Amino acid sequence: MFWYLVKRLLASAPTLIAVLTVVFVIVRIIPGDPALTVLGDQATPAALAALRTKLGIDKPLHLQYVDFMLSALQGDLGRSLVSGRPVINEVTAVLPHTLDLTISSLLLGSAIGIPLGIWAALRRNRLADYVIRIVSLIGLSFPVFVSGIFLLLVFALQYRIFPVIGTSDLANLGDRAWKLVLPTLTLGLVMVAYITRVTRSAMLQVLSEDYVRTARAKGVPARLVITRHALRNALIPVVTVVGLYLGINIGNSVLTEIVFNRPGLGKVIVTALNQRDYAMLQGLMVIYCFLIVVTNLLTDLTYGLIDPRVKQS
Amino acid sequence: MTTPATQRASTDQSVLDRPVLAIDDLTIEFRVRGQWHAAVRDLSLSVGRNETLALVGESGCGKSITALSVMGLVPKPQGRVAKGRIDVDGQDIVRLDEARLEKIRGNRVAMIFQEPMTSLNPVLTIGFQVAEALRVHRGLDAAAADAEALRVLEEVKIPSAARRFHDHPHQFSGGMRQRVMIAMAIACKPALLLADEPTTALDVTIQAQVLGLLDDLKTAYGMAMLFITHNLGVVATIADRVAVMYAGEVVEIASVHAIFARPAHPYTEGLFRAIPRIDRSEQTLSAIAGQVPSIDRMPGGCRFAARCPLREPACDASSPRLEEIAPGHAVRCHVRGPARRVGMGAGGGVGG
Amino acid sequence: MSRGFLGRLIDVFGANKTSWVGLVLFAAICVVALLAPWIAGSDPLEQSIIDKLQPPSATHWFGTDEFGRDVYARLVWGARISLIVSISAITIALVVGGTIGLVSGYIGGRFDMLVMQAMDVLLSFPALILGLIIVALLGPSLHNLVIAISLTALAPFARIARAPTLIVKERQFVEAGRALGYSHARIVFVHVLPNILAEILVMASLWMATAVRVEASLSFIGLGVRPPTPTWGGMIRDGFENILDAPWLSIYPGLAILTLIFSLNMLGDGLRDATDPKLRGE
Amino acid sequence: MKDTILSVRGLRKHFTASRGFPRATTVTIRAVDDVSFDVGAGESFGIVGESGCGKSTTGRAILRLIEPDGGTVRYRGIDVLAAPPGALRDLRRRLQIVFQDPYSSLNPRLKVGRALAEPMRVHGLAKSADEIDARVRALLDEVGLPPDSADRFPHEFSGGQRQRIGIARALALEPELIVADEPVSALDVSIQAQVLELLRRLQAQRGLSFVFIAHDLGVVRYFCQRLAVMYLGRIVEMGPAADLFSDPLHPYTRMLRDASPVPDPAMRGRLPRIEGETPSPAAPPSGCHFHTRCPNVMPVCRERYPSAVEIGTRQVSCHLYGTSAT
Repeated sequence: MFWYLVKRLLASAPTLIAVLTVVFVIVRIIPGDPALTVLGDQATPAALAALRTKLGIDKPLHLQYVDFMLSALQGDLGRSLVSGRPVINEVTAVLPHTLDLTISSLLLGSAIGIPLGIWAALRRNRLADYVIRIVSLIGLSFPVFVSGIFLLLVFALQYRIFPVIGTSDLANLGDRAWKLVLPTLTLGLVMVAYITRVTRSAMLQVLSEDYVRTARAKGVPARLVITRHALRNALIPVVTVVGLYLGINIGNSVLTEIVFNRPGLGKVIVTALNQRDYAMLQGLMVIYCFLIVVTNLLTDLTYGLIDPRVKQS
Repeated sequence: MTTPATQRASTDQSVLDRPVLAIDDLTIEFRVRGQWHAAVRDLSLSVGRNETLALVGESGCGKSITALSVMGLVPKPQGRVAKGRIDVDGQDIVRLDEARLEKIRGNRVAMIFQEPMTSLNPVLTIGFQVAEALRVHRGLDAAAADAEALRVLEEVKIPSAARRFHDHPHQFSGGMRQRVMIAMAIACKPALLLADEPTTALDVTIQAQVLGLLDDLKTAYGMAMLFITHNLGVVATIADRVAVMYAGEVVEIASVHAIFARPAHPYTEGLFRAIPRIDRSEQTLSAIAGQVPSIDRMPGGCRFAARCPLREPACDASSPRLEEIAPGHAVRCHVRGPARRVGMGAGGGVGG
Repeated sequence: MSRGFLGRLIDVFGANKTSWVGLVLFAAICVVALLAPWIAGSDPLEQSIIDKLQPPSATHWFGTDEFGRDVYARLVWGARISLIVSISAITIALVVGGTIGLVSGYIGGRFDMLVMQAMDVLLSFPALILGLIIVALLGPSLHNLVIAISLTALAPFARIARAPTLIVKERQFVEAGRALGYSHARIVFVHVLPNILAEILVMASLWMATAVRVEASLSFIGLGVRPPTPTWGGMIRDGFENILDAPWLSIYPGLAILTLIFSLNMLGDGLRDATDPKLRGE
Repeated sequence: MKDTILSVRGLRKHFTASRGFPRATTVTIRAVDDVSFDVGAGESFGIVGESGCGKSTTGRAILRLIEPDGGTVRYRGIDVLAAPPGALRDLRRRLQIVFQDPYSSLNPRLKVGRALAEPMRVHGLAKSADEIDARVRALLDEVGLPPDSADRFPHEFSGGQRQRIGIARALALEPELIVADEPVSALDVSIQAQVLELLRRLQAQRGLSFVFIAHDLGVVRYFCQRLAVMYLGRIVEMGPAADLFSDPLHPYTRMLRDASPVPDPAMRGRLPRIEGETPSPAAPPSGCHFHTRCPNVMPVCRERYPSAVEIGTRQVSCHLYGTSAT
């Protein structure tokens, strides 16, 4: 298991380097001269030159690339052009909010989606199955900003159960949890729908496997056949797919944060876009990709825990 | 090894004489495009203690589903047992509910499947999978079940079983996996073992090992064994009696010696003539022309008539019944049945 | 189970009610978009300050926005943008990504490993974030939206095409083709492609749903086609600012997006169930 | 033997795979290791062995469907392995293959008629559409399928009929030698006999040569005049089929024969008690690969691989037949 972990880490290193390169290309080369973008047309040549030197973009491109890679690999993501504070500080200030949201929605999705998916599979082609399938398909069809607005309209504006604004005090756990409810529902809805569907089809697949028949032929009670023999095998594809979906979830959190006016990575990236803070953008891109790489790693690890075949290969 | 059979044998002589498995007039149906069609029709057979009955036939003839029905595992909702009885130890399992069936499966009746590669659960250790049957049926605690499972794994000759007890299936070869399957099946010392093409996926030298093992175990436990196969060589090697199936029906049933020496049904005869043999040179094969009719297009009369060299008008008119032509030898044929047997003379020998 | 492609498609629809409902809904939205000039009733860009923020009524079925523009007319015209962007983006992604996956999977070996590693790099960016950055840097226009969205769907399509290619490649008729002296191009495009096409098309309808969502999301953030052109996401963005006074401004376009995505999901889902022998069950 | 048309010398195919972490070990699987044999004109040459012995790889390497790593394959004097693309195309016309799995060997999207016409078109064997049509019809007739089969898709046929279609496709190019890779092992007994009869008839009518790969000894006994027995990538014994089975020289050939069940209950009671399983081709035992399971094992067997010895019409690689037997 340990060596498996090390191997996985090493294997993701080239991806990370390639990702950083792409970020460099997208953010530094495509937009043209960032100094001009930041200071505007009226800026004096001297001011422009000064900013270029400050940003290190007066150097040749390949040196810029080396600088960028070296500092990025050391965890130095540069400083915001607007606030002048290190990007990493800006990010760590809001990261807990984003993590709260993605993790709580993942938990919600698994807690409801997996049992629902199993139930649908066991009731295949009966009423419960059809209802679950249609409802989950509708859930999957909601763009999060639409479901967020609908939830807001109903629970915050019509019935005033939950606050409209999601800004919370990180130190006050009760407040933090309370403000999290609607955003979590928003993101979690998609997650529930998604996990339900994947679990259902994985379960159907596994229930038709020979080894499930073997278990039944052994006289294992039906309940144990499902929990012990089928579920663990069904979780293998579920974990893979959930891991993939976490990436989409991170993207979706941007929209949720806008709708509920919550602080978080999403708000920071939109602000940076509006302010043309390209240093900030670059740093955020790196952070996002890093999060995805970590997610993939976690997925693989979970995979290794469930499936004995992974460790030995 | 003590003989486990003696431990559970009742002193009542009538129970000893009673067949372990008695199938009577069994019909199993499947739904094809909204219509129920019989995949197995009017099937009757029995297997006694310490006896191996080979159920022979080509793919789709209904032999596997017959075995599954004995386990109460006919897939629902597309399949159903439409009529008939399946008595195991004198208890009709067709009328048992799922909870009662679970108590019998893997306990009094066990089954081995064709595909050792997919029939074991990939995420559980082989030790656990063998011990599970003992925990479920014998109520043993984990330690006792593991100890017993290890003993059974050694009995089926898994090399260094103790060391490999906690290995997963993917670490085993096909032959070894089939041994694990056998261990699982015999763990609770079943009265009846159903073996569904257990050696078809294996290489021929491994097949010989597994056949030898099954035969030894059958004798040691006094089990009744229903051995399903399409390989007549295997039948000749392991069976005491043989039932030949064609298109869902038993067309001939006899002792292994009788059926190889004097096959009566034209289909049985055809099968023998179609096998190329390793011990013959300059053979001429004669193939059976045509193919098996599909389940939703079964003819009204004899199901083999369209391919039969002996076809007569009567064959298309009505279905023949399975009737005895000699003690213990029955055939389902208008031409070769008992009514016409008188004028037939010596009867057909083995091909060529 | 395999006849002419069209015949199979008809079979699939015949057997699957879900895909029918999806197809009908989707076709209806397409018709609405096509007939926009005739059925919109009024000019979606015509402002009328007196009529601003009116609730739904007989004259303005879905009410009016803060400039007094008719929400119904804007919804009808907005369907065009959603459809144009998603259809063109998915077509590009399907053709380019599909070819990459097909060829890479067929060639295999080191080449395949490299290509797929490149695709993994693309997949390491959250789709929405990637779209966000590209549109932000290139500037929000119809073109750039299509480019951004097709880029986010490129890698998934390459993977979708590659997986069945790897399976089909191992089937013996491909080897038979080589034994018969066929060229690789013939084997790939005449023998492999038709066998994976169904799977790619099924995924295309599911990914179109994603494309619609991404387009709407970008418009909602303010990076869609520039105003005053009506887009559903943009309408929700405007409506969101007036959510206390005029909730209908967000509700109707929200429902419109939901319907379009739902129809595509139904279509794709039904098709997938019908083409996947494992789920069909015997 | 009649004039040799196919001559295989020292054929070798090794697959490599890297495994393990942190110390990756490169595993070499010697799928085919130094295999040599000849096939005469109009002859059926059988290759038998258990799964993983390299028989299928050998068949594919002859046709260069898998590129071998070493050795030579000569077909009527032409070096197959060195043939440039143009010459290879011409060779592909003359050397064909029939596959095991009748379900995966036909393109499900192609009507049977098109599947048969395509090779003729690609090789320019027929001038007009009418001529192609006529030839397709003749081929279908030759393999015993009705003429209207041309307008149907493969899924409308049973396994045995599909195998006939596969044979017709191989015949479309008028080949001289066919590699038949387990052509009947996926078929039911009664259908298997039909296909075997068909292959025999075709061989007689067209004077075809066969390299016939199978695991069922009864089938090769019926179909082949000479055969080679393979074990872990090497030929252990080769010779006329009748002699090989009546008096096997190599202990493995004997084990294989004794393990093959004969459909005759009178012969039972001699189920051999075979020890051990076939070792992995990735780690074949030292010396003679068979020594771990051999009842006649001697110390020398663990040391080195025996060289091939000619005994009459036969050739065997076993230390039992060392210097003394020649």
